Amino acid sequence: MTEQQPPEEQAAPRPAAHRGPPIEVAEEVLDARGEHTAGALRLALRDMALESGGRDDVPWVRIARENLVRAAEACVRSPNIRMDMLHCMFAVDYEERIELNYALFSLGNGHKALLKVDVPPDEARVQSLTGMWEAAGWYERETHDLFGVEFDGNPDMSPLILYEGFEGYPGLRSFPLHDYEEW
Amino acid sequence: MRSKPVQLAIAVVLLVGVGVLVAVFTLALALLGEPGDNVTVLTVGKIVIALFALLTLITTLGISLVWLERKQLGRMQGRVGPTRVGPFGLLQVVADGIKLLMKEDVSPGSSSKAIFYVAPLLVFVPSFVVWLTIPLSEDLVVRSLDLGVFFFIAVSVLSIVGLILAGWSSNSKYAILGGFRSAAQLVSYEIPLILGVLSVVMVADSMRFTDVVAAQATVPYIALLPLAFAVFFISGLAEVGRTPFDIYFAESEVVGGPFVEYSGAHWAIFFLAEYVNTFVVAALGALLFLGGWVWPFGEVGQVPAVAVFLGKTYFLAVVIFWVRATLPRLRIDQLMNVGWRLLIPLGFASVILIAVQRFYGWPTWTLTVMSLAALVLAAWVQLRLQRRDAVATAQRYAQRAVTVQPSRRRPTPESQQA
Amino acid sequence: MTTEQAYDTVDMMLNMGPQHPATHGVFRMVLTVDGERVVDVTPHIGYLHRGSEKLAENESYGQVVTLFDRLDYVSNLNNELIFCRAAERLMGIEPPERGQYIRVILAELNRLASHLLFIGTYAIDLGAMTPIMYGFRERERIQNMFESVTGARMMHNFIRIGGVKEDVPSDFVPRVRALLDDVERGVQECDRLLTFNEVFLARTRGVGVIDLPTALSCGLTGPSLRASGLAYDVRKDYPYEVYPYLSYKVPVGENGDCWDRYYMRVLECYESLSMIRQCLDQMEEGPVMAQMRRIARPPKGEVYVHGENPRGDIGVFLVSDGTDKPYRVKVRPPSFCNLVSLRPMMRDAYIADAVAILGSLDIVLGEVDR
Amino acid sequence: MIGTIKGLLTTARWLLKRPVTAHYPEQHLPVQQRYMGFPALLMDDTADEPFCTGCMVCVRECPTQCMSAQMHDNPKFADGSSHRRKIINEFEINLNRCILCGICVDVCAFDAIEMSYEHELASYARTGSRADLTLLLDLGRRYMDMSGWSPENPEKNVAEVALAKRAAAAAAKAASAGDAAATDDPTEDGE
Repeated sequence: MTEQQPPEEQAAPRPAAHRGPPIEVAEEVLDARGEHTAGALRLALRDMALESGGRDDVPWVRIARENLVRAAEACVRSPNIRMDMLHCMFAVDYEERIELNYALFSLGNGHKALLKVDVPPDEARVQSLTGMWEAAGWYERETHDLFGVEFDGNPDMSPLILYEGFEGYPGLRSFPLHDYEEW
Repeated sequence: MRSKPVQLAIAVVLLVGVGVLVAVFTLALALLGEPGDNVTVLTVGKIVIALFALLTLITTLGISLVWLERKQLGRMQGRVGPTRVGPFGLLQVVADGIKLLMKEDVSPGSSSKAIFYVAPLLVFVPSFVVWLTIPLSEDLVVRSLDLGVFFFIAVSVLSIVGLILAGWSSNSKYAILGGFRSAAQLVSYEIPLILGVLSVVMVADSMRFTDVVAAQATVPYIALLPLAFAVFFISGLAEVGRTPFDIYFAESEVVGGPFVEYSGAHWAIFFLAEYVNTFVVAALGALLFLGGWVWPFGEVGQVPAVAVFLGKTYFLAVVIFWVRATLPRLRIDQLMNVGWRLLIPLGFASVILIAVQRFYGWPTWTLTVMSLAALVLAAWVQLRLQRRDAVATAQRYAQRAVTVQPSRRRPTPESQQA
Repeated sequence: MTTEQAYDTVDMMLNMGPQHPATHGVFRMVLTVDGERVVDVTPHIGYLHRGSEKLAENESYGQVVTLFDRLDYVSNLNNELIFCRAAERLMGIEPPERGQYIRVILAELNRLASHLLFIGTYAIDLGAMTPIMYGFRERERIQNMFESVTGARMMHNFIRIGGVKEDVPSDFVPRVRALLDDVERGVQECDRLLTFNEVFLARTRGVGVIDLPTALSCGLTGPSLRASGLAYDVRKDYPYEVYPYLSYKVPVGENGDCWDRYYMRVLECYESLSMIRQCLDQMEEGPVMAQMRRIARPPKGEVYVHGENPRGDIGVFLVSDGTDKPYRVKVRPPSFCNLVSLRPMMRDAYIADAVAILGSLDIVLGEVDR
Repeated sequence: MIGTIKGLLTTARWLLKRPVTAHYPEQHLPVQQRYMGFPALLMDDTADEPFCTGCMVCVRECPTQCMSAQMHDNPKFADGSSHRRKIINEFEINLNRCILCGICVDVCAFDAIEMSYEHELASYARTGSRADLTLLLDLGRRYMDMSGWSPENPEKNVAEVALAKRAAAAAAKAASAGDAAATDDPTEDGE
């Protein structure tokens, strides 16, 4: 629709949208803010962290699933982290493992971090974090609906976004998208 | 869109139609005869015809209000309101009525059918019967009773029964909630309404509508009794369930309340009753407080008198719709608070003020002064308790807002060159 | 002996929704009521679940933008912006400055439109029928503006990975300035009609109070959280795009009641107006799209990005496996998380309050259910 | 009290103002210049055939898979009145599925598809929203008339220009006594 624009706009060179050279892969690096958070996290979770990394201002720490509640408590209690908000919780299906991500925010101290827990798909079961954050309840129900992860200790695990009696876990990669017949 | 001449022609037809209606009404009054007449087939026939004429008139007045409300609300909201059917959409309501009559009449399977179908009539009949005593002008009245005001109040209360039965028989949760709400609301607001009317009756010394109007030949009672008018008008709004007191059929809460399960013609009767009631309250306000047909011209001929009265009535109706366009609705407990803690004390204050004035024989202007003083006091209390706090909070929020300064400077051309 | 014991009353379950005028779409809450009092509330969602996140795994990055349009369908451009930011972060590109300005202007205009809609629908929840007309009138003007810029009134697909689709029309700046003056009048009109109205105050002040710790625990964000007294705004705390160049105010409440939540949004309308004016002043000529390959193919990696939507804090978690389709897209929809706080807010509420509280959260079901 | 009075005055003020309503069937709001209505196919008047060669890029890129296309050999290429080897044979858009995202326009290399100004295509039949080639070309014709559309890359896509260019190249080659090789052709095989 360039033709409809007035002539002076036509004269301006069109932004070379589709012609630029491929961009170099950005390194996964933490900025100063992220390093600060990562340092505090390392301190709080030193005996639990299996692996860590991060990008920009969101560091992540992978922990074993037995340690989940302990790690979450450490994140909440540790005075220089104090993650007061469970910003989001979600699962990623890597087929051989389901990765649960807990996005923890500290609005008071300005920290953001991801807590990662791997669960095997055939025995997807972790402790619930509803005791720490009320918000966890709905996230866990959603994750249970879509990925079939069981959360021990969640008082209400009824389906949240699927109906009762829905078979299968549509969030999984193995769930067929197109050749799925609902009725 | 039709052409201008056609529109004008339809408008003329409609005007003539209203004239014919009033004429038929007058004729019906003549036909009705006196209560002492011997009952013959002829008198019964006459009465039936007269009742039909009355019904037609009232229905027309009711649906004229529907049109007025839609048009007025539209204009107040920057819309146009109905425009399609008839000139200025005047026939829109007729079209709606036809549509409603032709719709399938659905009732819930588990409803109590008999009560369910009788309830709309119980709501409509009182609003129809009160017209027996409401005069359109000096002579244009079915029965000018000595206790006309009393008759009106006694009969209009009956419609509550219909609302409760509608809510009860629908066997629906929203309907029963609405029914309970309507019971609580209408019974509560009868009292301030009566107190407001009582003030007028005390000053006019009569319960006959024509006497009350005649007593306002020089000064309308709204100037004399602003407090009583305020109490009467607010509780009148509540009586007919207009915003901000429309809680018993609040769409966003109980989805139509007692009417939620009704459809088709039965719903249309509720709808009509609602607007006829609105008209009745407006007419009552015009009669009791705005001087009916006498003021501002004094006594005039029959037709201008009707016009003056209708004009005042429609004016009050416009005010009612104006309030609807502006205010949100109250909550049930707040509604009760307004009724029992504000309006009833004010109503009693009005009655006591008048009693004192009558007892000591003070000049009538003292009534105005005392009434206004009571009103101002109530307003002052409200401003102090509620508004000042809210405004202070808002100002505090405006000050407390965290100011964010640009954390980065935009690179200016100079800095880029440097 | 209480009345309940004397009369052996039972609580009534009142099913509000999914077809109820006040539930803003297909939201259903089962109220347990004792007369007019709400004893408990159970929200039910999922009636509009379209599986957007799953669909996104089978669409290319460019196509996913259209899915994001349809999440929060009253603030589409904000949604597009957050996804494009996530993809850009993954690819390590930054859009040119003019592109960022256009994005911010459009996002703030969209915020205005969304808040105007909120004011209107909230008023109609409470029974006032005029503000929605005034709000919609101004929103229509904003949407006309969108139409002249993006070509669509609601589903724009205008913000692309790397910038925006095309430059704004040549008369954009004067038109937006005129539009802002109109909209400011419209906001003032709604403000005058509603904010200090006695009935409105009675219905909203002290209703649906939520304190800050509970709000944080429930994940409440956006104006609703700020109404509870915490000045958390992503634009302020984690500035993105050209927000760091702007000066503005973040309104903060105290009581965390419905009136505060409403008033925060009214104040934000004025702030958005001022932000757009600053952007118009600062914007310069230049390209609007970064240099990138035609088909976005981010390197392997994952990124969690969040931004300020009209309804709260929207987050996007994007996993790329190096192909042209995302491996996993997860949206953290603000309305979904705000709904968690419905139950604590509903303590000691009336049925009428339930409507007021739900309205004050300003949920959009397209986003709640995805 | 004061708030209510202010509100009453605000609503009363609108009684005197003009309503903002547009009377829809009589009065249509003007469509903005960039308005994206339903997609339409455009005609190359110089060769009297659509620009579209049926390359299937839009079909593949459509997020809702609302399009289908089929190409065939262009008879006009044989007689030399067109430079397109392949031409669209059947094209169908299910307008019920179309979400007006404009991606098809972005990816088209032939200026063949545009988002037209059409937005009132309601029909009584469910199949009424299936737009076939004829309808799409009609819509495109209307769009071209309304907007004064002209192709973005005429030297590549308009038959007249392309043929003239090719003829010029052939003439130049003939002048330089070289063998006329096949010029680069913009069409590509679909499917």
